[in-house]
Amino acid sequence: MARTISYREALNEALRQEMHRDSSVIVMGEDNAGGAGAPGADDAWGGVLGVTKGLYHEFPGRVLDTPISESAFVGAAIGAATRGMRPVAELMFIDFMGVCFDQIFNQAAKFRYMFGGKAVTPVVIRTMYGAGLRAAAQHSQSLYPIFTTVPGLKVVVPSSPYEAKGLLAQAIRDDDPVIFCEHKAMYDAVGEVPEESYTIPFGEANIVREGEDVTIVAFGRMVSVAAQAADELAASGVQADVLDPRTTSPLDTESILESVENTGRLVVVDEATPRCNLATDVAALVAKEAFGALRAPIEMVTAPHTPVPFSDALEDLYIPDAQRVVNATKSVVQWQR
Amino acid sequence: MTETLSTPAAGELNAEGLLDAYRTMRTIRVFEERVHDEFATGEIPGFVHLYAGEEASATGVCSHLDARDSIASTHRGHGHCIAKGVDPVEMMAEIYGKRTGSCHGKGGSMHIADLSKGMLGANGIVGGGPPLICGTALAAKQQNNGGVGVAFFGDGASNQGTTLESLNLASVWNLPAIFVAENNGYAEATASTWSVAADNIADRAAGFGMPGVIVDGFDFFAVHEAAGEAISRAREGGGPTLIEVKFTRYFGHFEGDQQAYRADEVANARDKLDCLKRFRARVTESGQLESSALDTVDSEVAALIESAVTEAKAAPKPTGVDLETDVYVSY
Amino acid sequence: MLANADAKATVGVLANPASGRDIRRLVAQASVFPTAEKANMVQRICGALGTLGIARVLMSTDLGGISAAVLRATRNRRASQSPWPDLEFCELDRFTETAEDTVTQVRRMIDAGARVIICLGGDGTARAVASACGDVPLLPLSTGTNNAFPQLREATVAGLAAGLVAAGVIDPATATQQTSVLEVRAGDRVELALVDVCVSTATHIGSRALWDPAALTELYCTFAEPDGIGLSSVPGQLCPSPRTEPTGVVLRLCAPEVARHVVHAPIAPGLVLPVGVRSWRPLRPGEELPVSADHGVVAVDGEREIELRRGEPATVRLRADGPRCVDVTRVLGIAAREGWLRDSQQHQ
Amino acid sequence: MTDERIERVTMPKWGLSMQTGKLTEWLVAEGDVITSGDDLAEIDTDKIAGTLESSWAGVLRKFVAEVGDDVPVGGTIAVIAPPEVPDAEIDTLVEQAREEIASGAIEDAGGPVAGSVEVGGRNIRYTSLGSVSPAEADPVVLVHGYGGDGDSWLFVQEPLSAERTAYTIDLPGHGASTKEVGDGSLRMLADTVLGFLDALELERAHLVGHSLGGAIVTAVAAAAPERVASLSLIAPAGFGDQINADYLRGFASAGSRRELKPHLTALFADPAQATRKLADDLMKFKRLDGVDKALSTLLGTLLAGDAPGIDAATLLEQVTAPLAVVWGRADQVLPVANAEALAGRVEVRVLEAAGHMAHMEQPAEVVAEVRRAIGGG
Repeated sequence: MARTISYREALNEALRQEMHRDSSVIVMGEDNAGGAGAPGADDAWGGVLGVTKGLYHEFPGRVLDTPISESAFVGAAIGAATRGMRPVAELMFIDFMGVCFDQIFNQAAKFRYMFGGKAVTPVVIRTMYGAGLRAAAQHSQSLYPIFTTVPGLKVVVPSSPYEAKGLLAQAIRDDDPVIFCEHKAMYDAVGEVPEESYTIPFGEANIVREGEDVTIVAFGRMVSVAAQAADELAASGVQADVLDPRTTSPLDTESILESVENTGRLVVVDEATPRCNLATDVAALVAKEAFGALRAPIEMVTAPHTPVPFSDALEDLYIPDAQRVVNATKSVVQWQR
Repeated sequence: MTETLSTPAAGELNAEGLLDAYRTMRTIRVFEERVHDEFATGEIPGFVHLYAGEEASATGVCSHLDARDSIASTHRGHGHCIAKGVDPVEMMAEIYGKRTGSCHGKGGSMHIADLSKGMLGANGIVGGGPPLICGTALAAKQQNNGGVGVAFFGDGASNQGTTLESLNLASVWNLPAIFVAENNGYAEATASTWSVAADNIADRAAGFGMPGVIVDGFDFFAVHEAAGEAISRAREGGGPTLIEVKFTRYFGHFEGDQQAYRADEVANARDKLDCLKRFRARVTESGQLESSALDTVDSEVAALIESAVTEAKAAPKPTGVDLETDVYVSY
Repeated sequence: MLANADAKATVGVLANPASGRDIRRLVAQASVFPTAEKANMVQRICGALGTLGIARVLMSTDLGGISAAVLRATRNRRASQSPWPDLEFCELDRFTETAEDTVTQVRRMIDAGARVIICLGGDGTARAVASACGDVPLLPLSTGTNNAFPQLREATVAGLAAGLVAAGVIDPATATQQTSVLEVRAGDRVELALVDVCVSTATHIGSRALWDPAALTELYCTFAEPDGIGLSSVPGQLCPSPRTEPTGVVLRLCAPEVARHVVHAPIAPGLVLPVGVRSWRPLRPGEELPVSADHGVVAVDGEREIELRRGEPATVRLRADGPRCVDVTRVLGIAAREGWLRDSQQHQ
Repeated sequence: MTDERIERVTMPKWGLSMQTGKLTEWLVAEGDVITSGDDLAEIDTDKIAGTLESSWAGVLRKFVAEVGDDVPVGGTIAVIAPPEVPDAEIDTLVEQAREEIASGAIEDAGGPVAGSVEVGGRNIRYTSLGSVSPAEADPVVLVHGYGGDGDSWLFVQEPLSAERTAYTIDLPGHGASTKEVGDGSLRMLADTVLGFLDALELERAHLVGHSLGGAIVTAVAAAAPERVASLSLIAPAGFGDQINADYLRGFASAGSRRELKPHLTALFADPAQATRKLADDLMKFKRLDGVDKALSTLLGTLLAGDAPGIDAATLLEQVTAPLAVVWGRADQVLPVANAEALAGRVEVRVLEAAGHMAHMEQPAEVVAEVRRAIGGG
């Protein structure tokens, strides 16, 4: 039954249940157990944020600590996936894609096409993204749009503990390579999560809230920001239809278009920097496919075109917040030619 | 005489094995020389990188491998594909960009693969293969099936971080992985004596806590024996090995390379060191095989490659319906 | 330093880049001798020779990086450091990257006046040098794998001994010792061995090294020392034959289960294995024995070299005219007696 | 200390997950005389909209909540009192109630309590509401239909709990119970209900079943008549020869909200009730591991080809307990024509404004019929 647990616990539970369900599931990453080769306790960390905690002892030999060699172990996860395993590799910060991107986008993503449809590479790369922990420019980026541009990858941005568990289980069972982007500021967020295993299919948006006046599409942590904004808007009589696409690739274009056909207005909230991100992607989609339904220009609420700043004073300005979403939405709703 | 033929020394091939090895090397050679000739006519699209001269390496290593085992290759991958059992007829069609090719014309020369045979693909990225092989070796270890992974890479890739990270990871995880550094002297046009700061690629093994050996890459028997030792060691849980195979490629880096950077080493190698010539001389002098048996293989291989080219030329190209398929398993 | 040193005193230094890389690293954890250390040894030799006032060193060149490292070192030497002899590099038009490179370079060194050849390598390297150095004294230093012949000795000390011999202050006949060699003939092919000749049932040269005793049938040794490494350690533990004696020893080998004697011998670094011996007897200088096997491979000094052809007889002969090797201990003993490395005035 | 003649009308708890409700419409006006059972207000939860029935009597003196307000469960939304209670006292109470809501101090006091028992090797989840002991009054057990769960009784469980403890159970393969359903037979399902009564040591109970649940409670009554005090059937399966096989198969096979939503309109008289939100909630259930298999197995029980696979009418012939049957006129799953199979046995109450989910669309009428059966039919 549903009980309230954290995003971190939901991810841990998904890994545990999938490892029980399927012996080919292994996890690997820097300090995924923690303490390899050290004199103290094994399983000292369970990942840098504790997502894999406790799995090391429960699944002997299936939780692998790695050297700090992202290319080698991400590549190893991909290689193992071609030989019957379902590895879940943890790329500690999404920012570190810079040191292993070749293995992801030139190898894993292309095998199936390049080899004429004869490759199956069921690898999951879990990675932590997003700003808010004062982690500065190299540990705070929202780089999921880059992965989204790569054909052959599936990209997941869970917005709640419920989504985190079901989407991770689906990612592990999926036969394609999946980039699973966890927002670092959400690990302690709590929500209702069934105890049983379940999967959430990719490419199906969640209707977070129903409304008739404006569509707000938000990704990852921005879903809760959008929901908060929608509550405030409701108080002033604006009913927003809030959509969480859950995955950026595949993208549930149908639900987005269906909603905009109904509301005629669109606001997209994306924590990524503004060029070539999911906001521009959704805006382009709607402008092309639902132009006739639009009653106002599309608004995009994103981070500015800067690296993520360190100082809390700056970082708080950097991250889109509910007030900016409210303002953008009001401007769309109140827009007149 | 019959006694020695039926009872080879430990680790050595019997007559059938020798004939198979010869057939593989011969197939690679004729395949590559034919691609060289056909490329010149302009009918083959894109880039091709030919393996001629290096046959003993792929053949000497892969003759120890079976279905449990996997290999990763390089942009110079035709030889590895043939040695691991990929069908040369489908390969030729792939090189011509045809729908009947190994990858339905979607991969081309640099991406021929057959995962069902443990061939993880030729690889257009220098240093792309070693991390993958850590993974296939890990899978074999997890599945406890005695399988090994073999990463073929060149002297150029020996300087890539991926390769060095993989050597380290393979040692840290004690993986059943074999790293075969095929040192043909040049990374494109840059000499390995200049670009490899260690004096031998094999010397780097010591820094990663694994054995590193150098073998004569023109000598099938030298490669076969060293690879056999490394592979049986890996199968038994002994961990990874780095084998540096030294030789010369007969053609340029890619077809069209004028090779102004090279001296007369190719002529010397073709004349004095050639793996096929030496193989033939030695197995006939030792009485293990009759010349006529090798001649038969030669004519069979010639016929095979001839029909591969004929079929490839006649085969249809992929069409628009093929453009957007095979990106994902599920959409 | 040596007041009576010949102004033309020249030492040849041959360093083999390929030694210490073969399959024994894989099958027996044999040592890996780094190229950088070989280059360092050459520099320590040069330092010793320079101190003695040796005029010139002829240095081999290679593609493995040893000569390159030495060249870099000469360019980077500071004025405050003690002078080296003039360093000349023997350049080859083309490297075959085989023993042929070694042989060619040693011949050139001797033609250019080298009075002593120091060689860095294992038994294989020493053998190649020995085949080319004629009467010029040889000082083999171990950097290889199977080192029954060359010595493990600090290069500085070896440099001093070589320098004293090259300087002409000591009679070569006193300073050196003539060794024996084994000559193998199979048809038109001839190979020399400094330590041992062994016949194996293996069909091919393969990766050259020998490590499987089950395949061995015959073993000939120029000497056999109880503390040796390699195949000569088998007779070394059964019927020792000192290096200083002109006779050698020949053994018939067989499977341990049917052998009269089983010797647990260090036949390669890292491998102490049971070797079955059916019989043995001394081998006299000049004595030529037919190889009884009609097929297989003949290994010299632990490396497979000759693939036997059907119906082509092979023979092994012990020759007394092997290379003259510098006896470092004796040379430096004489130096001590004569005070060549002393400067006594200040204490009088 | 407030006058004990004053009654607070509070936000009900419809289902375990309900924490607040939104008042969307008052169906009475201040000053109206209210009797128990009157419709007071329309309330929206995050699951479904429903009508609050009065279990109080008196004059509705004052609204506390206004239309549009979100009020926590247990929060006072209106005050009912006899006319003689002075206005000042009422005003004081209203003030107090508004402060309670604003301060967030409302505690979730009432509402169903969840539990689980082991029946036939399966974990069966149930909820109970009300504190009347079985000795005082036989409890009522509410059994949901195919694809539903105990929460579907949210508008029925609370009113019934005033007189007796009201239980809901999640059938095998549903809700939070074990998803494994074995052969999925009617016998297994009926045994589960009996096993539930045993596990809770309930000697006798009034059984209420919807749809497949209707067939199940009929089977229980036939197998163990001494355990069944009365039987209430809402759009029960197993009567008549009409069944919407397309709906059932569509529901079972739908893999996404978009696939499921069109089928859900078949459940209600008012298609607007089939919201994306309802579809999302059902998808949360359908995504659980094992549910696909359970639903497909149970489909084999419900259907024989395109025809009904259950015969409950024959079972009902053995039942002597008091009986009530309710059917929605607009039922598109088990059409009301099936009610003819009961002609002569019982007078079927047909609800004009309801579809298959009559207990959600017209709960007051359903409650009234259940009470009629409990009262002896």
